[in-house]
Amino acid sequence: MIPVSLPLATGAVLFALGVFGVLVRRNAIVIFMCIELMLNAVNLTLVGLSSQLKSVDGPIFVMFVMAVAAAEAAVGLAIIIALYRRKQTVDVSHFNILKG
Amino acid sequence: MSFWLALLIAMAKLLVLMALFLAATAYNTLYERRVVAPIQQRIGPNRAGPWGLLQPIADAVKLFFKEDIVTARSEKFLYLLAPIIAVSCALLYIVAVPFGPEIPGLQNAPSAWNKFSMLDLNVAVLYTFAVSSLAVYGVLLGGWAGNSKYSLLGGMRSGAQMISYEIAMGLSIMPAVMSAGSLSLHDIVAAQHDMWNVLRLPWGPVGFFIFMMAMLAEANRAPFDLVEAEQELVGGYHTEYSSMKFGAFFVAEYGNLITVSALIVTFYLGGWQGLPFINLGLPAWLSPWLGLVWFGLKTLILVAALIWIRWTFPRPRYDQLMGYGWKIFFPLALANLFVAGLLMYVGQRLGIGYFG
Amino acid sequence: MGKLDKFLLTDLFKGLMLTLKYAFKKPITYQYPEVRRPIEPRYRGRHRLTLHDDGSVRCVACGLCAAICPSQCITIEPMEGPGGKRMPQVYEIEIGRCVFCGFCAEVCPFDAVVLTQEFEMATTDKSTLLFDQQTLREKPRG
Amino acid sequence: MAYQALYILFALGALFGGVNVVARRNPVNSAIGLLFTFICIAALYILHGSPFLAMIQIIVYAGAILILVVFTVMLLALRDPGKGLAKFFTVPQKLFALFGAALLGGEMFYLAWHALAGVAAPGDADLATLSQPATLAQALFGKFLLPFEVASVLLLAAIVGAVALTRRPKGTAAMIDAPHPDEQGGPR
Repeated sequence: MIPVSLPLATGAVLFALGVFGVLVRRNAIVIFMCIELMLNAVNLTLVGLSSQLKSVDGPIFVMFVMAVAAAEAAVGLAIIIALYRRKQTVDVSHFNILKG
Repeated sequence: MSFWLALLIAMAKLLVLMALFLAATAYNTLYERRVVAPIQQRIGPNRAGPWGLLQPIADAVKLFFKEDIVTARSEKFLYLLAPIIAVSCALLYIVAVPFGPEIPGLQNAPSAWNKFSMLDLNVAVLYTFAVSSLAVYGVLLGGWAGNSKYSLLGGMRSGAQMISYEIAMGLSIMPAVMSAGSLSLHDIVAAQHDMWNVLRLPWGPVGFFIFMMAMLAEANRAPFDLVEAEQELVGGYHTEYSSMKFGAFFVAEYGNLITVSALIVTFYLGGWQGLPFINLGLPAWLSPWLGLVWFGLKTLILVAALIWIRWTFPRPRYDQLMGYGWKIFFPLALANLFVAGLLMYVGQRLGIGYFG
Repeated sequence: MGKLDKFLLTDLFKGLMLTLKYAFKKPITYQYPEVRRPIEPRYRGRHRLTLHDDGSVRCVACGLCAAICPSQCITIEPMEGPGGKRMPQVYEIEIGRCVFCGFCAEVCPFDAVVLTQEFEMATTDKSTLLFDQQTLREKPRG
Repeated sequence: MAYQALYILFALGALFGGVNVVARRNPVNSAIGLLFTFICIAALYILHGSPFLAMIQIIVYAGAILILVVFTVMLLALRDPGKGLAKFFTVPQKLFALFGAALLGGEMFYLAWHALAGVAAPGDADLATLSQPATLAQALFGKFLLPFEVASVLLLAAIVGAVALTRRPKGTAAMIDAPHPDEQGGPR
């Protein structure tokens, strides 16, 4: 039996890593990947808790998170490609004005 | 049954499976060349050993002794990783395939372990999806890491192609899954004991056709081998590979051919079940071993059919390929799934077992 | 092609049937070292220097063959043989450059150099591709 | 005990992959790190008794989302970012971000390790049946049917949005291939 602290701790560290990456990296695609990392950390927490609480809601929620992540991937990467077309770069420090 | 005994059984099965699979992969290259030769009115390789039976060994030795080239300014780690991913995905792919019913003498073992496959996984269908989606990375990274525009184009093409056809593939096997009511491949085979899925009109033949086409595209086989279109892209994603790294891609390709045929047999051609409607009247103790024979025979014939298809049809253009995937196979599979579901529901209501 | 044919993919099956038909035809392969395809009577292969009955070469080293050779692969150096006869001291053909046009045999006034039907001259050692007089005197295999 | 050791092994693997995502300069290397993390997390799901989720994790995250990311990286033909570790922001910014992330992580870690460790299980389902796809399906198509349908609408909206965003107006040239305005060095 796995103690619930293990998934929660792993999820916490992974989430912090993702946050750090989003704050620190300038490449939009890497930032996107860091967001995926955070989503995964949350998923792991959900699964760990639901196996502790013996409830089916956690895995279901994980599936919805995955659906949202897939939608996010489609739109997010489309935005990145559109931005690249305009600026020829994916460095977020170049995207500092609202007007395209 | 103790944990260690289960582990021992698993290791023994894995050893036998991997040895047989790798041998079959090696001889698959010879099989392809000997099957294609008469189509082109040739004889095929027959010099190394009797009937050319040592040809795969000769090929392997030749590959081993070739110079191992690493392209300049390539990403070394990924360049090494790509063939490893390709070959390990090919090995992982075969693990879920059921070769036969229960192994005689292991009736008391847990139900996941006592069959003629590595493991009777209760999510085996998803497992095959997962492995086939991981296999894209081998091709994609192999194309990218070589630092060559042609192999990059080959890798990109394959990435798009494999993702696109995965959808049609998933939808086309869903009727089989629904008919068995299980995601386990053993259950899917067992549900076909009186009728192969391909014979279940109307959804069987359609699903079989779409699944076969999608699997051809997944395994990068002709006519969907635009990944390695020699005329346009030199060798495709493995242009920059030589020696045993190229050999690894080669093993993956021919191993995938076997696995793809085995999966088509499992989903639509009755797996290890014998011919429907015909009782050969053989003794019952023989049936597990007969299952293996049936499975091997069907797979062998299907591999020959895929080779036959490869050497008959020309390659479609790339936009045509994507068009087939998204505009024909995907809607057709979706409609097929709907029809199958409807018929199964009606059949269950009326007590007709024909639709699954 | 009708709509039904298009729907049932008749053309694809026609193609498959065609390849299947060929699969049962007799292969046209010659199993080369054991079975050889018949060589045409005027096939031009490796050179040979023809000999008189006493075993001396017929060649008088006139140099016509070397002059006409388009790939300039023939080297001749004349010498005076027994009885004041002109004969070649050196007669070399660089067979790797030869195009087997047969002009040398055509132009030879004494039929001293002829083209045989032997074609198996493959080697792993380039230096053996320079055929000297001794090699050229040998009767061809087969 | 063996399960816990395996769990810790795969958890460390996931963290290793995560560090690679953040630290590697080349986005493709980051993506491979992320792939490693996904596979390790799938293994963790299996250890939690949920192979179904593990397979879905690999199919959706590794097979679809990450492939798209890798595809985008390769499609954009970014100039060679070089090897090794990434260039970060300036040092104070970096330190600030590190501090913030460490604070967040530490806080959550503390909570995870201490506060929640003793939560008792109410247990409305058996763990053995929890792992079955049928249980998940019954919940998904029963209790959660409305969210499920909403998710499908969301996916449809995402498809339409992605197509609308990346579609270029008719007649415009392929700007994506134009060289960078600052540096005239060709695309990688």
